[in-house]
Amino acid sequence: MPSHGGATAKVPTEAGAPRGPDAYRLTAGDNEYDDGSLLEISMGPQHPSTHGVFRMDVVLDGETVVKLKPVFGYLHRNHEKIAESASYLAAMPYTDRLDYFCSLTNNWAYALAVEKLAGLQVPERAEFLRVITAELTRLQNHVCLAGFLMQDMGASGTPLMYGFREREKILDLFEALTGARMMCNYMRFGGCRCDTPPGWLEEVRKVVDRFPRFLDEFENLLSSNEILMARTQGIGVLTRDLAINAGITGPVLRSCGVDYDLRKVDGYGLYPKFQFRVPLGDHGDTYDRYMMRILEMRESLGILRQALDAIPEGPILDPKSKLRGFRPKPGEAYGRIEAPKGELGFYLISDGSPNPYRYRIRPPSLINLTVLEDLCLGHNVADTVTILGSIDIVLGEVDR
Amino acid sequence: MAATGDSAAGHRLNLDPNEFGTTSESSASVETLEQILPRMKVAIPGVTFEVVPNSAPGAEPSWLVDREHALSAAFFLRDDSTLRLDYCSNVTGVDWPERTIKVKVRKGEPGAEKEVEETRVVPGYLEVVYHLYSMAAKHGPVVLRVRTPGRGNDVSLPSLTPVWRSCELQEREVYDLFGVHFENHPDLRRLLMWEGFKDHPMRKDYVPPDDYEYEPTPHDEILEKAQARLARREASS
Amino acid sequence: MSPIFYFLAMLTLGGAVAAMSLRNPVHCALSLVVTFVGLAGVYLGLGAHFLGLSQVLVYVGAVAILLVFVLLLTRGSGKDEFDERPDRWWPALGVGGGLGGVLIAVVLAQPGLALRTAPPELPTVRALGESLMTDFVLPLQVVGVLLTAALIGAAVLALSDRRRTPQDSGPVTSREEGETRR
Amino acid sequence: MLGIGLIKGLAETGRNFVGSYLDPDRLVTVEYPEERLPVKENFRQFPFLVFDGEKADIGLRCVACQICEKECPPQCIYIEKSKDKKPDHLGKPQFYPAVFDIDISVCMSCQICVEVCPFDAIKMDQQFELSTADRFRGLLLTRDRLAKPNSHFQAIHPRDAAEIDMRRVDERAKAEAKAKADAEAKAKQATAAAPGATKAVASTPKPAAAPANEGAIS
Amino acid sequence: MAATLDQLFVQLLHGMTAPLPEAIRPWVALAISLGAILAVFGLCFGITTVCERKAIARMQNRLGPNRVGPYGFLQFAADGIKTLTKEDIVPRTADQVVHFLAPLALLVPVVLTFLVLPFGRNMTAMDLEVGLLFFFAAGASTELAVFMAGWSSRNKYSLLGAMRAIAQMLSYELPFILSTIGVVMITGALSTTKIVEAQAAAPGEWLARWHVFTPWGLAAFLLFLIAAFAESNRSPFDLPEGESEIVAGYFIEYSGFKFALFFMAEYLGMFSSSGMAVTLFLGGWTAPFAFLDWVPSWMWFFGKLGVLIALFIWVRGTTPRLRMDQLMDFAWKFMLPLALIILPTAAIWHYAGRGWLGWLVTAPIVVGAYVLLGRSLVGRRRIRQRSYRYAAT
Repeated sequence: MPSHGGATAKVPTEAGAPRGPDAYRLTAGDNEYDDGSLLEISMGPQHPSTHGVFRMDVVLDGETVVKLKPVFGYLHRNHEKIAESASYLAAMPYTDRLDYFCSLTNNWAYALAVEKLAGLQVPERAEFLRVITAELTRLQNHVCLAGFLMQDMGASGTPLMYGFREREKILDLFEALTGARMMCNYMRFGGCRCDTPPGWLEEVRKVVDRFPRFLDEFENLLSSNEILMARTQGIGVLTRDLAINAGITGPVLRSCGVDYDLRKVDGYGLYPKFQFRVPLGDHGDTYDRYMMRILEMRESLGILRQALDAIPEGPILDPKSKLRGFRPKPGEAYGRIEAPKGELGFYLISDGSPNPYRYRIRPPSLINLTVLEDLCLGHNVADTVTILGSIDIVLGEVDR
Repeated sequence: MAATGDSAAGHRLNLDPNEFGTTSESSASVETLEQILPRMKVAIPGVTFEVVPNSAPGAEPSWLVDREHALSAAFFLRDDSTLRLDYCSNVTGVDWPERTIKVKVRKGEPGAEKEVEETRVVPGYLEVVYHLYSMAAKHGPVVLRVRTPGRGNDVSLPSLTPVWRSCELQEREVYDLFGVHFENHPDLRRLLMWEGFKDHPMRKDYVPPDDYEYEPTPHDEILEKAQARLARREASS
Repeated sequence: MSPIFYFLAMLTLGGAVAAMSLRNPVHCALSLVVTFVGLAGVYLGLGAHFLGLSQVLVYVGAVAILLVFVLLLTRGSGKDEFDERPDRWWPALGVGGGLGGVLIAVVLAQPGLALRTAPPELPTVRALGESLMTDFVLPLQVVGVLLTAALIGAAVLALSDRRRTPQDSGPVTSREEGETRR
Repeated sequence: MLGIGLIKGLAETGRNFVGSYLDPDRLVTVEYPEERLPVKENFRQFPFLVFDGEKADIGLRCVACQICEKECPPQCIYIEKSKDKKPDHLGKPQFYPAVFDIDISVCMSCQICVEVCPFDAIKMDQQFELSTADRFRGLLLTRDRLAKPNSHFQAIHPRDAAEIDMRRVDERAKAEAKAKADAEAKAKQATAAAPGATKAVASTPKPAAAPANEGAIS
Repeated sequence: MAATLDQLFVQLLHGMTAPLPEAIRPWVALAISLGAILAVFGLCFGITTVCERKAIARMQNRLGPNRVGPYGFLQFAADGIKTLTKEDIVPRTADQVVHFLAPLALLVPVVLTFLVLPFGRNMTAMDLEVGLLFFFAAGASTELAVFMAGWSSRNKYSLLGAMRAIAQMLSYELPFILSTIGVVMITGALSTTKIVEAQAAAPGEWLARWHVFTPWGLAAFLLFLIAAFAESNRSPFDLPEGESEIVAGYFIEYSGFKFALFFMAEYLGMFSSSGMAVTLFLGGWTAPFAFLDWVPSWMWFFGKLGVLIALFIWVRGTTPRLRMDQLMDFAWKFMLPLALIILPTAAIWHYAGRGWLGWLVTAPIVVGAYVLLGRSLVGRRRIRQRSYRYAAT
């Protein structure tokens, strides 16, 4: 326990406790438990279910995990440095590539931070378009997550393909609106890049109307499946205190019963105007994390319906914003949104030049991985894979 | 199945035109530093707190705390019953290299002062910024800054991982990319760069090496550098 | 005495010799399997189908696997080879040779061994079963009880060993894990 | 419980199996080389340079201002300015790109070059079948390969193109009107200065930009 | 005509071996049968892989392979050529000899199991008195091959896979065998031919006496089928090769044709277990209804086999995978007790007769055992559906 002065410095709570040095020993060879019965395997960076080039150094006793160390950086490209040497606008397409499933929410978080920095106002129609695209993004992200989770459980791709089938329709919408399916690069500081093509909103409505049918199908297939329940219930339980202390955000946080959804808390964009509920779990296990996503999708559909009913005509870009020669005044801003994976924040420091002086991304995927080892210890190799899948990481964002 | 009904279908958006167009910022406000400081002075004797202003329109000021008392201040902020900043959202480093600024100073005899431009050297330092929120009270952010004395050898700061586990990976990242040494961090290893990497790439004076794997493209200075390097290597061997 | 018999005999003996002489214990176990298979082949060649197939089912399907399991579970990883020749091979040779001698003597003492050219009429499986269930029902039950007791004993031993790594009682935090293992 | 969930799952996959033959909504696969979806109007692939008229080297709208080169996030554009100048559609003498290369192995199709271009000279193409065996030169689009006529732009982005063409016609009309006014003013001056030379001034040729402009609305 | 077609292959074999001397005739017949089995089931293997890919694709709303040959049905030929021409990579640290022998040691016993399957009337390659035992003996020896593959590769994943495979196959061997004992008790024979003949419709009856039409038989059939899923490492019991966890399990270090052999052995194992399930419970080559007797017997066998294979594929397209400890629990705490309960139930059926009395006595026993065992298995883990709350806004 590190020493810290001061009278009020209490003994840290259970969750916040610094873990003993043993918890940070690296390999089987390093520790005193190694009597030859432990097996150290390196899962990744080439492994089918690490969701990219992620590596876990796992020490096993039989098949029980006794130590697990995540290893990062295989996809590191120093996005922050690249953005600091380019103009504010030029960083926007790079944000697409952070969490490449959710480029539109990434755009939004960055745009929000810059708008805070430069004091830009977003026109109403643009705000509606942002809500619509963000909720569509949430749908397709959660759908894929559920599919990948089942894939990690060995479901030979069927749920994944159903998820991808629906995602395909949403990506078609993105393509019609933004010109690209995944790397949308749609939002601009103070609005959006272009208005909707004719008939686009009707297409969105069609997809939204069809979606519940798909969700019912998906739940028929899986949510009451005995194997799924046996594989996920009671597995990887995250306690409430640990989740808060470790900065876990998004559905993973809410699965342990913490009511913290930035759409409600910060009320950014137009979210205070919409009626939706925040589902909460009570167990914090893999099943709850999975169900959070399913329930959130239903709420997202509600938001989409309300937004489609109420979207007004109007401009889509703040007239004060400019594409060329954008130089915010010196200052700093931290903008954060509820991305599908958790709190995505952008912290910008401007020194008055066309390039950001400091450009920092708060990646939900990386920080949610803080508790990976805590969740996995004592479980099986097979559970490690599902726990990782239920945390929902994208390596583009973890390694940046 | 639980909650399969589509609840939001019935709701319709309140279409009051006056309500639109106002972006609501985080509503719950945190106490100002003036309100907190007396309590804190009692709790942590000798702590110095300073407000760093922020001229951006959002105007979130940040609090600079001295590094000796940073850990106790962090515990105070987390455990104080009104603040309850139980959630550390973001940890980041900022590199402020040594810079010369020109200041206008009045000089000369009193009465016959002249405005003279002087160059002054501001010593460089590394800064770590913590964005704190409260999940319990749903307020925030409180921006906490800690600075190192310099950028050279004295780059250690207390780790706040004992207070917030969320700092664990982020402080590792700051260590990796900025070279801030966090004392008492349980696992201070490089996060993104590989072990054995020498420099800290996010520092402003970082010079990228010319021998990393390149994609040979036309009109590429990296290619030229790499080719020059190859030529040198061939010449020497 | 057909060529098949000689082939099977070679296989059996070769496997046995390999099992004794190879240096890698897993190789030895696998050679032993060859012996089992050869022996089963001899039984089948004699027309004792039930015995031969039981030999395969029990020895190849279960006993050999057990051997292999034991080899892998009891030895530390990475040490696959026997490092030195065993010192006490003399007494081993003595005991083995003695046992072999007794067996050979018993076989040779059978009257009219050389006269048997055709195999005798073997009992059918039905006959085997009937005699097991009527004449030998008590020995059968005794053996059954013995094996069950052994099985339960093994399970009890294994359970007491496994108590330190709980499976379903939720996750263990790293700290607890460290303490229990320290 | 007790297997009912599994049976429900089996029924669901069974329904999808049958449904994939009956319901076109379920089978979303497009058998690409034989079957093609209509390309969406907003779809973007790699940039191209728009030229007016028939000939690329005359009608290229690009004036080599190099804004796109500076703004390009992955720095995949390389421009060399020309030494001489050519008149643009308004008749103003402008530079033109002597070299204009886009390395599409680096380009990430972000469309920022299009947005920052003040001359509507660079637009996003929808040609996506660009595979080549030559990894380096095959993926380097030079000026000649990049230049495409305005009719192509009109074909792939009709709404955008119509708007831009309208604007350009207006601009040109204004410029012509201005030139005419200038010319008239000049003529007046000239007549005022030398009344005998009126005829010669009246037959002054139109601004030199005119021939380059014929293809603007085709 | 029907009779000729029924005995077509038997006559063909007879015609081929008739000119040969008496001494070697059975051996040659056996060799020819083996060749025919290899050819037929090799082709079945190829077609099944294509059909499986296409069926699962359709379940997933995709098209599946459709480029090679008509509707993609020659895909297996392309795959075969690909695996044959691929480089065979053996890890440097692998145990070369064992690594080489493992795929052979796996394939040979699997092929041997086909020898005792009755594909049609008089169409058993080796009509042993102890045919069932032969089947299990040959099946049991595949475990060792799996171990050889996993151990000799010197890969931690393959070792984990091999240990999983052995534990799984040993555990499921018990219900696999026990579920057949009831059939043996009722028919009083270990010979597969006799078991099939016992299930034919008696003269005057319209419905065949398939064992699956009895309460104990249905339960035993399901147990046998589940154990067959586990024995052939098919989803949801594909843990030994669970690609999302241990990459490919015991054959992770195999490439090229050796990999294809493993693949083939898995499918052949699936065929032979399905064939045995058909033989034991679905009446082998007999027709379900007496009036359908004119259909050639081997068509019935292969038709039933096809149905079971389709079931295998369907299940694979649907279920996620179990975990190791759950797999073990399921084998030892559910399947084994149920199989043991089915045994006396079969005896009761034998004495209570085929009428309503038998149904009345045995059906409740089977259903009750199923419900009780299932509840205890699920209840102890506290697995249930949950309801969720929403944050107060």
